[in-house]
Amino acid sequence: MSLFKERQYLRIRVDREADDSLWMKCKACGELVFKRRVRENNNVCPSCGEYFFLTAAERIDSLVDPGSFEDLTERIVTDDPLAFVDSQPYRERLREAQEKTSLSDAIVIGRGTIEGVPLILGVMDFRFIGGSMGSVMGEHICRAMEAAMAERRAFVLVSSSGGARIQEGMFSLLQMAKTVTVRRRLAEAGLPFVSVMTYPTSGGVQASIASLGDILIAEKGALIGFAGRRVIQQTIAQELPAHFQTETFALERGQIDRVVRREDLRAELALALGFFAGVR
Amino acid sequence: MSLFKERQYLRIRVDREADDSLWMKCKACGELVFKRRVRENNNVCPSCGEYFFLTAAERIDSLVDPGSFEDLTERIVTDDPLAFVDSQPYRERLREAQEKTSLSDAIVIGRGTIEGVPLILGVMDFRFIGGSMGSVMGEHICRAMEAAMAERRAFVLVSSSGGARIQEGMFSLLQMAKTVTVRRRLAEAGLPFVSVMTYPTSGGVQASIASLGDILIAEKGALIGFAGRRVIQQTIAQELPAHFQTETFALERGQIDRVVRREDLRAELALALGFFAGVR
Amino acid sequence: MSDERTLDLLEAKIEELRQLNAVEGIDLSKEIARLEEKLQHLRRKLYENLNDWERVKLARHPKRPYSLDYLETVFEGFYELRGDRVTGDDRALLAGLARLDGRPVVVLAQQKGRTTEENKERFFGMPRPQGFRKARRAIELADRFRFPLISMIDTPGAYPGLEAEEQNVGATIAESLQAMAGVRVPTIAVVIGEGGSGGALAIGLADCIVMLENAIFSVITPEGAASILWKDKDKAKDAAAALQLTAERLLALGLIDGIVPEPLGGAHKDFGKTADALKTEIVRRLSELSALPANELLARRYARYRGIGRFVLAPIPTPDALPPAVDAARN
Amino acid sequence: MSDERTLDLLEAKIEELRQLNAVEGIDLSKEIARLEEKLQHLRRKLYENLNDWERVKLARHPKRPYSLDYLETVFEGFYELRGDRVTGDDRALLAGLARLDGRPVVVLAQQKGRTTEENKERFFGMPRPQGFRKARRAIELADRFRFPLISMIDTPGAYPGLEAEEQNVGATIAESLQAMAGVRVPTIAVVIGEGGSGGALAIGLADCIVMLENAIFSVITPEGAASILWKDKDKAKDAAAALQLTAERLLALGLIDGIVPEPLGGAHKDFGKTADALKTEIVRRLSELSALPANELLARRYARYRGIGRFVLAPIPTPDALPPAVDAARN
Ligand SMILES: [Zn+2]
Ligand SMILES: [Zn+2]
Repeated sequence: MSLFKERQYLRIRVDREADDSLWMKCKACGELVFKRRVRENNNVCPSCGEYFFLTAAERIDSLVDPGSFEDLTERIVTDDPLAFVDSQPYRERLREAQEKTSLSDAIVIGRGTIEGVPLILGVMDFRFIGGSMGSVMGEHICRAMEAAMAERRAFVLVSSSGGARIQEGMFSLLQMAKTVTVRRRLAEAGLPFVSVMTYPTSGGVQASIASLGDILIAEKGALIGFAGRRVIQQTIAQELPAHFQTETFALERGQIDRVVRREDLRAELALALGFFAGVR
Repeated sequence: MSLFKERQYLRIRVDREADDSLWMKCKACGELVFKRRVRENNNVCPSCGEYFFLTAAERIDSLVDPGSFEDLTERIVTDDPLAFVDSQPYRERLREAQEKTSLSDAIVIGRGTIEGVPLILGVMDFRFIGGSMGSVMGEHICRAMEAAMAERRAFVLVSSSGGARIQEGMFSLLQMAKTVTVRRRLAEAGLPFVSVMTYPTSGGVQASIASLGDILIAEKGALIGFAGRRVIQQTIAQELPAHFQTETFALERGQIDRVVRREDLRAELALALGFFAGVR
Repeated sequence: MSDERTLDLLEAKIEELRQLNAVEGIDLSKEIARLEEKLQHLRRKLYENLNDWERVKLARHPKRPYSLDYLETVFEGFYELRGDRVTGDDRALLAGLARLDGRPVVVLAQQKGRTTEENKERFFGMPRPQGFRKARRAIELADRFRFPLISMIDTPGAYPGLEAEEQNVGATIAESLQAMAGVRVPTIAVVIGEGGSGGALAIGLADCIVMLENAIFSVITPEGAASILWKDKDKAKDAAAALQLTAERLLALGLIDGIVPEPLGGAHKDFGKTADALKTEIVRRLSELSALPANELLARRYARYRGIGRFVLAPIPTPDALPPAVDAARN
Repeated sequence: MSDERTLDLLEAKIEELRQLNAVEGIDLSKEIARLEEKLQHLRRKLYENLNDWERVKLARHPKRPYSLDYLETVFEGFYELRGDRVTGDDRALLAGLARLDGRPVVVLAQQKGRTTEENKERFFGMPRPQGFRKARRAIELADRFRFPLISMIDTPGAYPGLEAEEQNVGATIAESLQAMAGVRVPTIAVVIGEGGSGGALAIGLADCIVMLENAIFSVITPEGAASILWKDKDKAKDAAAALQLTAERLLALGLIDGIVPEPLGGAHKDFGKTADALKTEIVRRLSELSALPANELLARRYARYRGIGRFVLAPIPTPDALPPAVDAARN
């Protein structure tokens, strides 16, 4: 088990070392910023405050108590049941994503503690084919909830997903049904589920598991919605407000409980989970 | 029991004979119409189709199978716990209403059948202090639901009420809590409740029992809403659409299942209740 | 209560003298003591034996502590949960988790605004359908995790408006009531200010209802009753008396369970003391209710609300003098 | 399927000859028989072995029978229940009670429009949040009274628009799914035309999913997939094949339970026959499911959806060549 923990951190390190320049240019403010400072700052631009994507490993690092995380992400991969080929074979696309991220698919699950409160954590990784949900992500989300039930822990899911994994066709769509079915059992078991929505939480993920948290927390800068801005404009040519599907839009419309800055998310989760510490 | 049934019909007759002119002028079209024709036509103007109020007895007559109705309205009256006096003592107001209607309060409950389907029926009478809900009406609604549970019958409530009986103060307000509490038990017992909303179903009645039917049917010409047009305009001086709180307004906004003409209500209830005939 | 300002002035004067006393070294302590005695006397005269209309004005007093004040003192760590998951988030009816004496609870809290700006946001404390839907959601959360539920009531009533009616405000009140009727945890409602009609009751169907001494709870505002029944808005004072809307009267009528005393002049005269008294009361009530198993709790709640109503068996004389055989029909 | 018009023309000509035959007394029966043979041959050639894209076009065919057509034939006495009790009534997703072979059931039915007017009302069969909330309400009704639930799926997908997003359409789909996951009655979903994405699945999480022979069920429209994955809208045909969205393929993949055959050329060529076949199928499936006690039904449903997914254990080569010890972590 100790080997395993080490591996997890190794994986993160590998990923970080893959960047070979020391500086990066912020897309938002245009400043040249020192990469290490960005990383130390939770991938927030030290100059303008813009949030950059966190990898799953970085997100986990930013949330759990140091050394507490045990990876439960079994290295399963889709068997490509449709033998899908678009501009590129799906298997190739998968291999590229796996090589880029050192992940088997777009989610990492595991157990850990946040300020001492035990939980099962799932974190999506947007780099992996847009964080899309296919058979493997659906399976991991279910296994995470099953672990939460077996160990009487809270479940926290950090979403970052464009929606369905088109290349898995109906297998992908049905992951909505699958995760919702298991989520129902989690509720029956009386265990809390906190859903954290980040940029982006959309499509099939938003229309299933991510929206069914007992508490819904949006990270500042999140995008929350079902149909994308482009799809809506293409289909019905509708004018959309500037803050459409932002966390502010969602909060105003009663869709989420709270908006939290990235640097406060850890404390926020500790606070939220603390209320449920006695219910198990 | 047969005496009892007779009395019910007697009561209706008395009420009808109280009118001493043969003709009436329709408020809507201005036509002079023969009263008996109006009555035979379910209190619908034979000239323009305008609906006039139905007394509870007339409504019951128009719905149940002839001879099937057994009155369960125990002759209880409020003991005027606040000893309320406004421009007139409440006791006096009550006595006048009782004399005018031959009812003890603003509702009649009983058992009967509609096209052979057994049910417990409650019908409000708007003539009695605007069909307002005080202790007695709340009690009768609860007793009706209890009878439905005891006899495994469906419950149908025909509402016609301006809301709370102000003269009974908090006793009146709390009838909302009382009826809702018993309604919940009716649901747990698996018995169907069809709520029929007529002109008007408003205030505390709309904000409690009347809105909690398994099926909500509005009679054509109904008024359905919580706060009255005048209250809204006095409080916030808001422009209101012409069809505000009409059955069409409610249907468009998803507040009711169906709109039914008065002459079709009997068949409608038989149809609706028919689906539940096997669930008991 | 127009004498209230005189009292405030006197109070300020005493404070000035006290500062003078300290700074200049002149001994004014005797004079101050005498003035304080006088002040206390005037206070008693003004605030003891308030009539019902004065209570109404006290319940609506602009300085009166609101829900958020109690949330910060009676409870710890209010963790707000926002939104109805449907169309919006109501700022006149708040919901969230909090701790009471260390124990997690779900709180529903009606909140008025202090400033014009805030009142615009909070619709003067009048909840809209969004608020009642949020309440129902919070009640379901309490049920799922067995958190006790505490409601703080302080509203003139549900917001009357087109948008509210469009979103079926009546039905949202009914559904909040139904959720409260069935929630399998102890529930306590506290009327801290104005308990206005259905909008207040929506979160008030509880195992225990307590009121602050100067709070009111009524089926309609005195002004509304005056305008409907007396056809004269200026009869609000008469209506206030007729409606029996004070804590004292409602306790006497058996409709509430307890009264939390306030300092002379109202809760705002000594907020700390009021909050302490309220906390003691809620903690005590909750500990009593928590001792009951859920099914007994629900059975008691059922019996309580099923039993509300005052009536007598009384055959009515009708023109054709029917025999008083009605009661037999039920046997 | 541009040859479809030729076939229609030939069919019309045969009918004309038949009438001539009858009226004038001229014997054309041999010629007619020969033409009919020819027609049948051409039909087979055209409709047998349809490719996936042709199926898509058939599933969306403007003459294809819609839910209301089946409601009038497969079911008796559809008693519509309208409204979500919140903001409106969706006309693209209908709900109500009906009888199936005399037995009361709850029906959910996605409904496209035939005319421009009707399509405006029904948003081209794309349900809005109002529809999914109504679905949830109807599912709860089915649960409360133990009515079996039958869904008829026929939608391009949920309506994409500002108002839908404002009313949290994604969450309404999630909640409809969750209600279907837990409803304690047999549930059957029938895809009669287009099964478009989450908007279709929202009422499709059933104990048994059957599809009409020419219906489709897909995670995304072929056009959408083409535009996203091929960056070329004209690749819809390729996308249709790649997505494996036909009844036949989905049955082979084990994701649906059965296929109801259609007449050559599609359900609209012989609606009566299609409806009969569909009714027989639903009645048979329902009678099988009804034999199961509720807890077993729910356990089977749970196992079915929990088990959906295709993956293998396969350690991935990583730059630092980690040992394939991952599976051990779960033991
Ligand atoms: Zn920047
Ligand atoms: Zn007329």
